[in-house]
Formats: sequence, C-alpha cells, structure tokens
Amino acid sequence: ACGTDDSDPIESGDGEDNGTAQEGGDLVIGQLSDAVSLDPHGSNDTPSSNVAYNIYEALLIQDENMELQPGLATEWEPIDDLTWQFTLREDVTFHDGSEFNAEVVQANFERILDENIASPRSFLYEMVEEINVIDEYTVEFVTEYPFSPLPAHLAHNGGGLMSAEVIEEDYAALENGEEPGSVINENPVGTGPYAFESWTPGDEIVLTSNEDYWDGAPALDSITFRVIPDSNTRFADLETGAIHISDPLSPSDVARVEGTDGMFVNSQPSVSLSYIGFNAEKEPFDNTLVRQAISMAVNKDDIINGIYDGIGIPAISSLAPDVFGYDEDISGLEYDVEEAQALLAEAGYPDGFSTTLWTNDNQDRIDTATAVQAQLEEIGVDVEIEIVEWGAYLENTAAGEHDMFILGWTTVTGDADYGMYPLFHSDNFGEPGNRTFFATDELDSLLEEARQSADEDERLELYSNAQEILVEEAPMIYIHHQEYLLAVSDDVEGLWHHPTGILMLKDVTVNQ
Amino acid sequence: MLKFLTKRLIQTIPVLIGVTILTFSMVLLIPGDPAQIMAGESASPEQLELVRERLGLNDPIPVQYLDYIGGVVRGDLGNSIRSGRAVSTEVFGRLAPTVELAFYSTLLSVFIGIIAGVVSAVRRYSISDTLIMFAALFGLSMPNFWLGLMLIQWFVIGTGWFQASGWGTPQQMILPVLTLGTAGSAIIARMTRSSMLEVIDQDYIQTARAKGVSERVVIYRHALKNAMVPVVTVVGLQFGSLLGGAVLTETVFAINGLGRLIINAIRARDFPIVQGGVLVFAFLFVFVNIIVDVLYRFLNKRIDLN
Amino acid sequence: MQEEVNLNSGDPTGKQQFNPNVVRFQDFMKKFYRNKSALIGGILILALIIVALVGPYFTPYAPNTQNYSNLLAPPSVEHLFGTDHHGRDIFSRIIHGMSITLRVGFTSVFIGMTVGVTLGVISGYYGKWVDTIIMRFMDVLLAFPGILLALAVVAVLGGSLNNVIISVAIFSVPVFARISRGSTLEVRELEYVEAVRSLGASDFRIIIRHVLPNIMSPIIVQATLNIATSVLTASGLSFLGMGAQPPDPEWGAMLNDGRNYMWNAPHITMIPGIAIVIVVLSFNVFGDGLRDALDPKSRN
Amino acid sequence: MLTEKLLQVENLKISFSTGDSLLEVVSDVSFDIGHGKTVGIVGESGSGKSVSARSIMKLLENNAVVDEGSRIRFNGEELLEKTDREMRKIRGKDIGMIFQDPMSSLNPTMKIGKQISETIQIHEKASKKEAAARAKEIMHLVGIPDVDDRFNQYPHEFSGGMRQRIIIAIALACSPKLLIADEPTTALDVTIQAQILELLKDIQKKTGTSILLITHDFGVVANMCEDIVVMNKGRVVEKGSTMEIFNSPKEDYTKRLLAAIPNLHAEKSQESKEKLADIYSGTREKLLEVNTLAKHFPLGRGTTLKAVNDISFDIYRGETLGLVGESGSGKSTTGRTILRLQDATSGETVFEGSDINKYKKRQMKDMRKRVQFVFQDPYSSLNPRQKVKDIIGEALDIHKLFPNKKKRNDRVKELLHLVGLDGSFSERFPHEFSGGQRQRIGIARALAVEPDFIVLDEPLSALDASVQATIVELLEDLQRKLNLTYLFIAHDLATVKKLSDRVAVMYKGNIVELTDSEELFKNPIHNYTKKLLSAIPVPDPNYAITAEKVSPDETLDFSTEGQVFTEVKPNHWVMQ
Ligand SMILES: Nc1ncnc2c1ncn2[C@@H]1O[C@H](COP(=O)(O)OP(=O)(O)OP(=O)(O)O)[C@@H](O)[C@H]1O
Ligand SMILES: Nc1ncnc2c1ncn2[C@@H]1O[C@H](COP(=O)(O)OP(=O)(O)OP(=O)(O)O)[C@@H](O)[C@H]1O
Ligand SMILES: [Mg+2]
Ligand SMILES: [Mg+2]
Ligand code: NI
Repeated sequence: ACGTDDSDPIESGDGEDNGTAQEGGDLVIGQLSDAVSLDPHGSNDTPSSNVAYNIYEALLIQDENMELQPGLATEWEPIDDLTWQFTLREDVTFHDGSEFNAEVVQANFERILDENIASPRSFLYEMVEEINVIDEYTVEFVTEYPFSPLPAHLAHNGGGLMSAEVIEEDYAALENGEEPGSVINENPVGTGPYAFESWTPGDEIVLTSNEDYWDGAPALDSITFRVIPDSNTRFADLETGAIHISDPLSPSDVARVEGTDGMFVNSQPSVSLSYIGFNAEKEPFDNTLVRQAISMAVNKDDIINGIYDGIGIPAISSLAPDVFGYDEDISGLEYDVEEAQALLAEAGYPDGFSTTLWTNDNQDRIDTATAVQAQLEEIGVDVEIEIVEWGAYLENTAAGEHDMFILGWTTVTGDADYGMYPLFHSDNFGEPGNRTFFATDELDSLLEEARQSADEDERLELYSNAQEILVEEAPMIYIHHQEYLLAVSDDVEGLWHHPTGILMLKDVTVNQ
Repeated sequence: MLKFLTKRLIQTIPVLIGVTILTFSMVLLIPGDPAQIMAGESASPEQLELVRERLGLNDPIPVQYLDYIGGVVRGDLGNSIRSGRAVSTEVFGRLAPTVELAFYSTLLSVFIGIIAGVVSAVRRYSISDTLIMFAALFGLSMPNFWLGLMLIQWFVIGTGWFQASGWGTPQQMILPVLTLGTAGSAIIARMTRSSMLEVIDQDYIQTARAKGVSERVVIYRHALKNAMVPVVTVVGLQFGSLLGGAVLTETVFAINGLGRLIINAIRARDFPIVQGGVLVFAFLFVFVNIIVDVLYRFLNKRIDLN
Repeated sequence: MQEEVNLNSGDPTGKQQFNPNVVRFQDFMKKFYRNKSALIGGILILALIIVALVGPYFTPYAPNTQNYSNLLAPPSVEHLFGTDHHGRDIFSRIIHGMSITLRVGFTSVFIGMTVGVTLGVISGYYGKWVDTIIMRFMDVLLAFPGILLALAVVAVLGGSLNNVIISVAIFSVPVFARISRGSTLEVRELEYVEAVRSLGASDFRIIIRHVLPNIMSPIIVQATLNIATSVLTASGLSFLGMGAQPPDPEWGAMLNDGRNYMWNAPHITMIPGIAIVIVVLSFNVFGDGLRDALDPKSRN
Repeated sequence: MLTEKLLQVENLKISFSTGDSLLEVVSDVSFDIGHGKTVGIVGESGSGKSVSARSIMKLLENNAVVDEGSRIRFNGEELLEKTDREMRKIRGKDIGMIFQDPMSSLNPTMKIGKQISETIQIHEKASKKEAAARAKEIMHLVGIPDVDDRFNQYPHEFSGGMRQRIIIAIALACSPKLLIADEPTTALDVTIQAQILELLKDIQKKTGTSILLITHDFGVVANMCEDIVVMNKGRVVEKGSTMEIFNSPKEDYTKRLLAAIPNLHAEKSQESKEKLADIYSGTREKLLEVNTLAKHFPLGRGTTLKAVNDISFDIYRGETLGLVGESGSGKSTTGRTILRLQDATSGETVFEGSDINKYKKRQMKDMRKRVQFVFQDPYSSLNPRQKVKDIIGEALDIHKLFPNKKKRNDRVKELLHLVGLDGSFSERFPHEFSGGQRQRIGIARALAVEPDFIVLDEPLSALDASVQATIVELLEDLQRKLNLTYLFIAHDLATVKKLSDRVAVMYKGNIVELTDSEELFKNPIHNYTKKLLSAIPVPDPNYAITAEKVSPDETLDFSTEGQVFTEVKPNHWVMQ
C-alpha cells in the first residue's frame, strides 16, 4: 500500500466516540470502488482493506495516534535483534467456529510469504524468515535482519488473520487450477466483529454482526458497502438516506455537505503524501540546485487552497506529522521565486528549460499539474503536461521514462521506515517505490540503520537526519498531506477514520 | 429468411475470432503488465515470474491465443486476473442491467426521437422545428453525466421521487433510462426529420392524400415507413453502443453494468475480463445488426439481403 | 468516334458559350443562397472560423493565466463568462480553444465519414461476400472497446492531437459505414439505377453519380451531429494522454473539468457546453440547407 | 343543395417557379362538368392537363403558384379557399383521383391490398376485414388475377398495367362524386382497358359519379365522354360535345390532332413486305435469338410465378418485332431479361452469336452501348437528382462519345428536339415534366448512343396522337437510315400494326401467336388474339364498346397447359 492507487484518495474521521452503543441498526456505506479481494493477502487497495478490517483482525492495532495497541496478541517483545515474540489472546474463535491459536498465525504468514500465492502484501513481511510456534498461544517471528518496525507492519491490515481451514481449502483449490484466494473470496472467515454475508461483485458487500465476538457483539446488525462511483450520486443517496456514509468526499463538496441539514463532514489528517517526483537520473534533475529551485518555485498554499479547498497541510518531507519518526523541527524549502531563479541560474539554467510533467487522470493531480505548470513558468521553466493512462503511467514511471511526475504515498504502517525506505532507498528503484531514482549512500545507510535499530530514540534521530537530507536534496516536491474526508449522516454515531484510511466501524451505531 | 439467419449466425464465428485476435494484439501493443498489476506494485521479480508462469503469460502469444480459444470452445472464458473469479461469472453477472438499460433507453429514444423528428419534418422551419433542433443539439453536446447529475439534483434531491443509485426498481431505473434515452433521441429525431423530408414530397404521398386519409395516417403510415431505413440503422447503432457500455451513465447512477466492468478491467489490464466482455459485446452486436438487417427487409421488401 | 453522325435534321441550338461544370456549381450556389438556412449556417461557420483565427489576438486575458484569488467567479463584466477553478478567464479560454476544438471535431468527422461512407456504399452496392466481409469487419470494430483501441494508438503512434483525431475517426467509421450501407441497399434497387446500368455505366459511376447523391441526407445528418460527439469523445480520451492536454483550453476538456463544480459553479460546465452547441448548431443549420439545396424538389 | 354543375373551373392560371423565372403552364382554363357526366380533356403532351387536374385536388408541387383570379367551384364551394384540413375531407370521398404515373403513385413499402382497403376503412367506416373483402372485390373488378396472392404483394412485384389498375381501384374504392382520371388506361391492353371503361360506366350509372377523363386515346374519348375539352400549350383551344368535336372540329389544332389518329386499316408499306420476305427466306441476319427463356418470381409460401415461361423467338436485324399481350403477361419481364437487366431463371439470349448471360464485363459494356432500353415507367427510371441534360448525356459520357461538355450538351439539345421537346428543358429536373415529356426523355436517352437494338417498353403510352405520330416517324426514319432493330412492346394495336413487321402475342408468360402484322390483324387464330383485336376501341363516338366485348375473365382464361407452339400456316405460329 504505497497509496499510489488512484482510486483511493481516502478519507477519515475524528473519533467522535460517544460510547453509548444502541442495539441494532444497519449501516450502509457508499464508496468509490468495489473491493478487489477479500483475501487479506490478495489485495492492496483501500476498499478491500475497509471491508477486510471488519472481518479479520491483526495481531496488533494502531490507535488514532498511530500508537500500537493489543489486537489478537496481548503482548509483544523483542527477544533479540532478529526475534519478536507475541503472546496471543485466548478464547478467540473464528466465524466458522475454529480456534484461533499460534498455528493459525503461522499458517497465515507462511501463506503471505508463499511465492506461489504472490501476495501483493508480501513486501510488508519480506524480512520475516520464519514463524515459530512456541506453544498454543505464543508465536515467534524471526527476521532476516534486525527490523524494528515489525510490530507496526503486523498491525497493518495485510496482517489480518484468517481461519486455517479456509487457507487449507484455498490451497486445495489452487492445486485444482483455481486462482489463489478463490475460496477465501467466497468465504472469508476471520475473527473480527463482523462476519461475511454476501458479495455482489461491483455492487455491494454485506457483513453481519458477529454475535460471538471476543470483545462483545458489535452494535450494528449489518454493514453494507455499496459501490457508488460518482460523488454527486453518493451525496444524493446520503441526502435521501439511502446511505449513511459517503466515502470519500471531495474537498470541493465540503461546503455543500456543510450547508445541508442532516449530515456532517468528518475529516481526519492522514499519513499520506502527495508529491511531484523528479527523475534524478535525468538532466537537469540530476542537479540538486535545479530540484531545489523548482521546489521553491512551487506555491503549495495556492495548490492546497485552490485545488483542495484549503484542506490538508503543506508537506515538508515525505512523513506526515502522525507518522513515527516525523521531526517537527525540520523546516522545508520555503516558497521563494527569486531564490529559485537564482538557484536555477547557478545551476546553469538562467533562462530556464523545457520539460514534461506526467500525471495520471486523477482530477486533483491534473489540477496540481496545471497549477505547477503556471508557477514554474515564472522561473522560466517551460512545462508540458502529459496525462498518461494509469497502467502505462505505472509502467513508464517505474522504468524511469519520465521527467517529472505526480504521485502519492501512504505510510500505512505509520512508521517512518515505510514512509521512506521504499521511496528513497537505492534497492527500491522503479516498481517498488523509488520512482525518482534518487539515492545517496548516506541516505541508504541511514535508512538501513534506522529500520534495524531497536532503540526508539536512536531511530528518531536517524530519521530526523534522513528528513534533513531529503529536504536538502529535494528528490521530490512534497506537496501536501491530505485529510481524509467523509460525508456522514447525523444518524451515525461512533465513527472514526483511521489515519491510514480505514473506517473504524466496530463501535458505530445508527439511529433509525 | 431462415437461410439468411443461419448464414448470419455462422458469420458470428469469424467476427468473434476477429475480436479476440484484435484484443490479443492489444495485449502486445499497450503498456501495462497484468502480472505486475496482479502481483502488486511491490512484487519481487521472482514473484512476477511465478505469476506470469501461472497465468501462462510466458507462452508465445499464438499459444496463449489457441489456449484461450480452446477454453472458449469448451465454454471456459478463463479467470479474472484481478479478482480470480471466473470471467463468465463476472461478465454474465452484469449483463442483465446493461441489456435492460440499453433496451429501455432505446425504446424511449425511439419514441421521443421519432415523434420529434416527424414533427420537425412536417413543420419544417417552424418554431417547433427550431426548438426540437436546439433541444437535440443540446442533448448531444452536453455529456451524459451532465443530464444524469441534473436529473439526480432535480428528482432525487429535489423531490425524493427517485433513487440515485442502483438498478432494479422503477425508482432506480427511470432516471438512467431518461438520461440515455434523451441523448439517443437527439440523433434519432434529426435522422427522422431528414429522412422524412426525402419522402414527404414523393408522388405516393400525394396519392395517400388524395385518398383523403388523415394527415396523421399519411405521415405515420405512408411516409414514415418509407423513411425508416436510416432511422433503423441509427437505432441499431445506438442500441449497440449502449450495449457496449454506457459507462458514464452506469457510473453516475452506480449501475453495476458491463460498461463499467470493462473499463475498469482495461485500466487494470485484466485482459481475461476484457476478452470476455468484448466477446459478449461482439455477440450482442452481431445479433443487433442481424435484427437491423431483418428490419430493413421488413420495411422495404425490395431490399435483398442475400 | 461517331459524333459526326447526325441522326436527324434537328439543328443544334447550343449557342451559349459556357462551361457546364461552372454552371452546375453556380446553379447549386444559387439554390444555396436562396435557401435561408444554408446561408445562415454558412455565415455562422464562417464567423466561427474567423473568431477561431483572429479571436485569440483580442481576448481580455491570456487563456492560461491563473488567479487563485478569484476562483469559480460567476459571469460578470470583468469576466464575461466567469472564471474556472484555476481562476482563469473562461471567455478567453473559449476563444482560444475554438480552433483546436473545431479542428478535432471537423477533421475527425471528415476522415471517419470519408472512410466509412466509402466502405458502406461499396458494401451495400455489391452485397454478397463484399458486404459480408466489410460489415463483419465493422461489427468487430463496433464491438471493440474504443478505449482499448485508443490505448493502442497512443502506444504505437503517441498521443498527439492528430492521433486523437485518428482514433475518433476510427470510432465513427463503422457508424458511417452502416448508415450509408443501409441507404445504399434501398437505392440500388431503384429503377433509375437499373436504367443507368442498362446504359453501360460502370459500378464506380453508378455509385458516385447515382447512389451517393441519393443517400447524402442521412450522411449529412450524421456528420453534422457527429461533430459534437467527436469533440466529447476526443476529450474523453484525454486521460489516455491523447489530444489536448492541460492547460489547453479545448472545450470538451473544459466541460469535463467543470464536473466537480457543477453545484457551486455550474457555468464552468454550461459555457463550453453551449459553445459546442453553437458550433454544432451552425453545422446542422448548414447541413439542413445543404440537404435542401441537393434536393431538386425543394426550391424555396 | 344541388348546383347546376358539379365542377366549375374558371380562369385557372397556374405557374411554376423554376430557378428565377415564373413559368406559366396553365392559362385561363375554364370548363365545367355536370352531375353524372363525363368530360374528356385531350391535348398535346405537356399542355397542362395533369396540372389542371391536380389543382382541383389542391395537390400541386410546392413550386406551383395558382393565380388569384382562378376559381374552382365544386358543388358550389370554392375549393381554392379551402384549408388543407377541409380539403382532406373532400379528397378521396367526394373527389377521387387517378394519377398519371402508376409506379411512383403507389407506396412502395405498403402491401397492395392495404393501399386499397385503407381508403375503404376511412371513408366507409368499415372494419378491417370488411374493407379487405371489399378491396379484393374491387381488385377482381379491375381484372387482377389471383387476388388472394396479389393482395399481399408490393407494387414493385406488379406489372405496369397492374399497378395502374390498382390506382384505379383506389380511386373507385369509395364511389366519389367526381372522379378525376388522368390517363387511366395508358398501360393497359385493350381487353382490360375495355373492361375498366365498362366498369367506370357501370359505376357512373349506379352512383351518378361525374368523371373528368384525361386521355390521349380518342378511342377512349369517343366511348366515354359527353363533352370534350381540347387543350394546347396551357390553353383551352376548343370545347364542345363529343359529336361536335369529332364531326366538325373548328380549330386547326383539333383537326391536326384528329388527323393524327393512327388508322388500324392502313396498308403495310412495301418496305416492310420486303423485309419480311428477307426474314422468311433466311437472308436477313439474326440479331438476337431467344431460346426457351424463363423468368420465375418467388411468390412466397414456396410457389413461384412463371412470369416468362420458356419462350423462344428470333429478332432480325433491321426489323421491328411488336410484342403485345395482356397486362401482366410478361412483356416487360421478357424485355428486361433478354437485356440481362434481370438474370434469367433459365434459357439463353444469343446476341450476335453468343449468349449474353455468359458475357464478360467488357463485352457487357460494349453490348450496353449497342442495345438500349426504354422503360415502361418513365418517371422512376430517371434519377430525381439529375438534370435532364445529364440524364440524356449520361450514356454519352459513359461511352466517351464526346470530347467536351459543350459538344455533348449540344447533342443533348439536339436529341430533345428530335423527340419534340424544347432545348431549354435540359436544365430541368425530372419532376418538372409532364408524363408524356418524361416518356420522351426516356426515348431520347435511348437514342443518344446510336444503338443497334432498342427495346421500347410502352414508349408512346402517354403521348397524344400528334406527338405519337412524330415519334413513330422518327423511329421509322432511324430504322431506315441506320438499320436499327426494335422490340416494340405496346398495347396500342394500331401503332403496333403501323410500326411492326412481325408481332408476337403474349399471354400468361407464353407467346401464343407470332406472325407478320398484316396477317395477325387479318387472320388471328389464337382465341386470346381474337379477343384482343375485338376489344380495340374505335375512335368514333358512334361505336360504343359493347358489353360482350368485355369478357369476364373466365372466358379470358385460355389455358396453355400442355400446348406447343406450332406453325399452323406458313410463318404463322400459334400455341395449340
Ligand atoms: N413541378 C414543375 N415544375 C415546372 N414545370 C412543371 C412542373 N410540373 C409540370 N411542369 C410543366 O407544366 C407543363 C404542363 O404539365 P402537365 O403535366 O399538366 O402536362 P400534361 O398535359 O399532363 O402532359 P402529358 O400528356 O404529357 O402528361 C409541362 O410543360 C411541364 O413541363
Ligand atoms: N420483381 C417482381 N417480383 C415478383 N413478381 C414480378 C416482378 N416483376 C414482375 N412480376 C410479375 O410478373 C408478371 C409479368 O410482369 P410484366 O411486368 O412483365 O408484365 P407486362 O406484360 O409488362 O404487363 P404490363 O403490360 O401491365 O406492363 C406479373 O404478374 C408481375 O406481377
Ligand atoms: Mg399528364
Ligand atoms: Mg410492362
Ligand atoms: Ni501501494
């Protein structure tokens, strides 16, 4: 989940948790697109995660401040540099009645890492070398190299755990030539507060309350995730009560929602970033001065105000304030056209140059590109915008064919490692995330050291250094950290939106 | 007629082969790797290799093609790369709304279009002719989403009579049908008008008048049938293109139809779905065109289809 | 070779010295002039072309100058058509976008029509296996998702304006082909076609002189309407990187841009929409006039 | 209220706007028709007969202008002041009209039966079933065979004469007060013509219908009309009772017209006799040899119509072979098939030694230059979007006979002159002509390339006697000078006799009799031929067609089953 998927500008909500759960209620959520797969290992998109999060639970969870909290594991501790041990919750059963225990955990993670499954989430756990069952409720993860963000990764919904029986069945089907996940998609079985009821692909997914949930049955009778691609239609449905939550809400519609009775805007600062990347291997962007100049010539406030209706905060580096490792003392490159011009002259381009800026067809990105184009004109940089279709866009940016491009990244683990390592490490050029092809030895070693260190303070220090370098080197223009926006009916209570973009529905109630 | 029908049905086969070949060549031409999309952006090269192997993407294209055709002959359209579900389930699951939407909208547009076109032709250069032309051009020049959203604004938010999303109940179906039907009627109206003008001062229309039949009968029974061939062609094309997916309208009204499925599949490079969808389109298209040709013959017995 | 053979005493009366071709054209023009709608349509089109050519020199603002302190302003004296979501003056953008929009609409229709009508007439006229092959091929084209085709064009030829025109033209080929085929099927059975055949006219001659003129009116209608759909289709392909790219003020793109602001600033959508209506209207009025001028029976 | 006259036309003046000028085609025409009377309008082709007639129905082309001083009073009401809506009530019910051009006057996409029953349904408030039954009855009355099958056919499946009868049937369907019949029998053979005329009289007797009969056939006029109006160049030149006009015409034009009536009893020329001698002695070259030619049309439900049933005949260079026969007997089909305008079902047509059905493209084109066809239905064989100069000039262009357009157009004007039309007509479109003018355009087109052989399918049916005479002369002249060969299909037996060297009689797809024309008219052998000859109307008001001449169709049904074509006398072949 690098958040590059264009179909998930995810929204979020503040915990308006009143706690007074009423019994019953059927919640309907209108969302942009359908889940791809309900196999927690089989997809990497927000709609899937949103549904899966209610069915499956991970060993750990992150609270609204991105602090780790017990999930299906009650305790966790590093045994040594390479080993983490987890104590599991007892008396937890899956929706199909099977027991939750250490072997289930093992089976799950072995599946993610199974190359035959080709899980799009395996990157989260690629450092895990083995999973050992210590006893029925104790499990041990051994990593290839010291990797301190492991608990954070395990809190990712990719680490959601499903019944071992379903896994077995799925493997059996795989033998018979079915696709991996085909059984799981039909019959997703987890331990979560809601159990799978039905899925009409492209239309809706229905979950029902899990009466036997270990933490007590949830308040709602059912949750329906309906696919309503158009935001205006979602608004109309919300207005007429056909749905209770519209996800996402685009910034330009905020005023409309606020001006309508019976609904409110739920906003949640996110851990995601929108950025304009340079191709640091290409002239003139291999020149730090040029990158700095351009970064300084871009007026982020105008973009945020003009395009995002003032919602979201300007980014300084790739990390959002909520992410572990964020250093609030670091200041970014300020908007300064004169300085930018001077830098450009110093770099040998006193009259600017011509270049191209790629974007996919996401309207916000196109608008950003349009704004940036006009802003760069002021320092003599002549930008031609090219819209590239998503499939080609991913392929061509990964291949480094671009000059500049616009993309986003969500630090789904809430840990700086995930917010930096894939984006800026030289191992990750291209596909894995580093589409700017920027890397320095210094940065490489900082990032490696930081992910391996078990000491929090030391990690903070290392990441602070890394952020300084990233500001200085400006491999990308960090535009902004968006806010996740939802339009929510007044009937809904207890909803909050996770900074990673997931809707927290466990304690929601609906007045009907 | 029976001979004609069998002949045309047999001709479906080369058409289907044609579209599959064309789709396969697209796989070669356009960037974007299905394995990459399936395995995720962060898959390792080894993983990708495995996925490609499993999907048979490493075979030479002709082999893949023959495999595919072999599957189709056995009734197996393969599995979606993205969801793993059988293509037939995905495609046929969405066929009904698409066909219904196309059918009702065409019905509506034929109804509105022909009446408007006839009025336009009969009162040539009158106020009503001009107004109809304006309305038609406006309907064509504003994209479908515009009317769709306007209708939602007026009739869902404004009156609450209808529902904005979904497909099945009349409350859900009327607005999308209206959206597509209105757009379609524009071209039908214009075509009817011009075609009627060709016919309306023919001698046999005078004969009909000389019989003393009412002007309505002269227009609708005598003139219209003679003017229908281009109109039927356009209706066929219209219906076909709606079957092919009224993506914008399906999106606006959250209708779970084929159009959206295919577009999403193309964007995800989910080629098995694309292939399956295109095959179904092709089949429907050929079918619609057979009907159109039969209608030609029905309208004008001189037209010789063989 | 036998022109000197004189059948009878009838004295040749042709005294005027004229070139019949010129006369034919003058004649057509005369009728055309008499036809009000053709004249109005022609003047409108001419006006559009002039505005497209010289208009850009007289606009109050540059088309791409942004102003984030004046976003989504409604029409006013200062900004005749208001401003868009980048604070750009819509009036200036409409004027600047005219030539590119006209070019896309007109050229793609022209190419699609030429190819489509040729195929359709041949198919309808010859029938049998020629018809089968051409029409099944058209079926393939129709059934094939346009986006996929456009993607391939981008992949092979790149995303220039000309290529979007080509793509859109390809989409409309089967439409024109089917329309002209249907009408040809009718016309080819008429007695005067038989009469000309009995004179020994080649198929080519029959098609050009006798079939085409008699199937023109549905083609004219389709062509004039297709200008609108082509502009919309072309802008619908811009997400593939085809055709006009931001910030080019192409009308279809402007229209799509307005989608997010339909509630707080409906003019962003309406104005380019109406601009397209006006262009298409001009062509339609012209097309109606052309139809009338081609119809010997309608003389006023 | 019964006025003295049913229809009064006064000072009718009609102009057409063509291009920039106004062309006055009807000037100061006045005449009237009493109740239950029949008035004939005769006159030169293009003299404004049809235009006047249409103006009564208010069904003129949109470029026609009726002068303000004109009056058309019907039953005391002024028709010219009526709105379209009011006229609609009158049309069909009070005034029925038979249009001149049968093909284009029928709706090509509506079943024949429906076109008739529709009128009945509207005006008589009859149910669908009743109307259909009535329609079938009327079809039977106008002599359409196999009514049940024919009821569901479309106009293009009918022969020229059958279409014309359908038009008549439509007009008669509601027994109007006034029937305007514009050349109602031009495409009919004389037996059926007689039958139709009898039918008209019968209806008139029963319902008191008045008839305005436009025709060029003086035989018909003599038989039908009480009064005659003679028109020329848009004006009425003479009016009077039939007796007066026939016996003591006053105006020159009328005299000329009467003088031009072809005479059935004229002797054949010496020239023709020599030709026949050549043919019979075998010294004349065979131009065309038709061997067991057949053309079948599917009728649906597995049955076929044998329109042409294994016929064989030869045509010799320089001769005129007349082809006469019952309407719908397959004459036009024969003509079309031997020229390969339609593919034959079986049989061969040998043109100068080889079967044209096996011709290659080149040979075909060459043949098309040398062989021409004049279509029975002139209007629909002219491209409505072409000017006359291009219609006639087309063949010249195709065969590249003229180096430049000017010479070509000069030639076109010359051809127009030949057929008696003004050179200035070359700039007009087909719909701007009268029936007879269109017919002559068709002839001019066929003559343009100087062919060797022309199939003339009812080429003179719409022409008045004087123009007819001119054209016949022209044809004879050309034959003499250029040794042209004609296959002359016609129903006007006097003209057939005059023009043809030999005559073939067709009946139900077969040639039932074939001999030289003199012999045929003197000694008809086949029963059908006899019937045919006896039905010829005499252009003399003293000889009315008698009832027994109009045979009910049972006796007309001379079976050809199992018969063979045999030479009963030297050179006189009969189906026996
Ligand atoms: N629509 C028209 N536009 C211009 N001229 C016309 C039009 N219709 C008829 N005419 C001319 O008007 C004259 C009279 O035509 P009309 O049809 O009345 O002749 P007619 O007496 O019926 O001749 P015929 O016996 O050949 O049918 C002709 O010279 C013809 O060319
Ligand atoms: N295209 C066709 N389809 C079906 N039947 C046809 C077709 N053409 C002609 N016929 C039929 O063939 C028969 C002969 O027609 P044809 O036109 O040759 O008659 P004809 O002798 O020329 O008669 P007329 O003197 O009335 O013109 C008729 O019964 C007619 O209905
Ligand atoms: Mg006439
Ligand atoms: Mg005939
Ligand atoms: Ni990702």
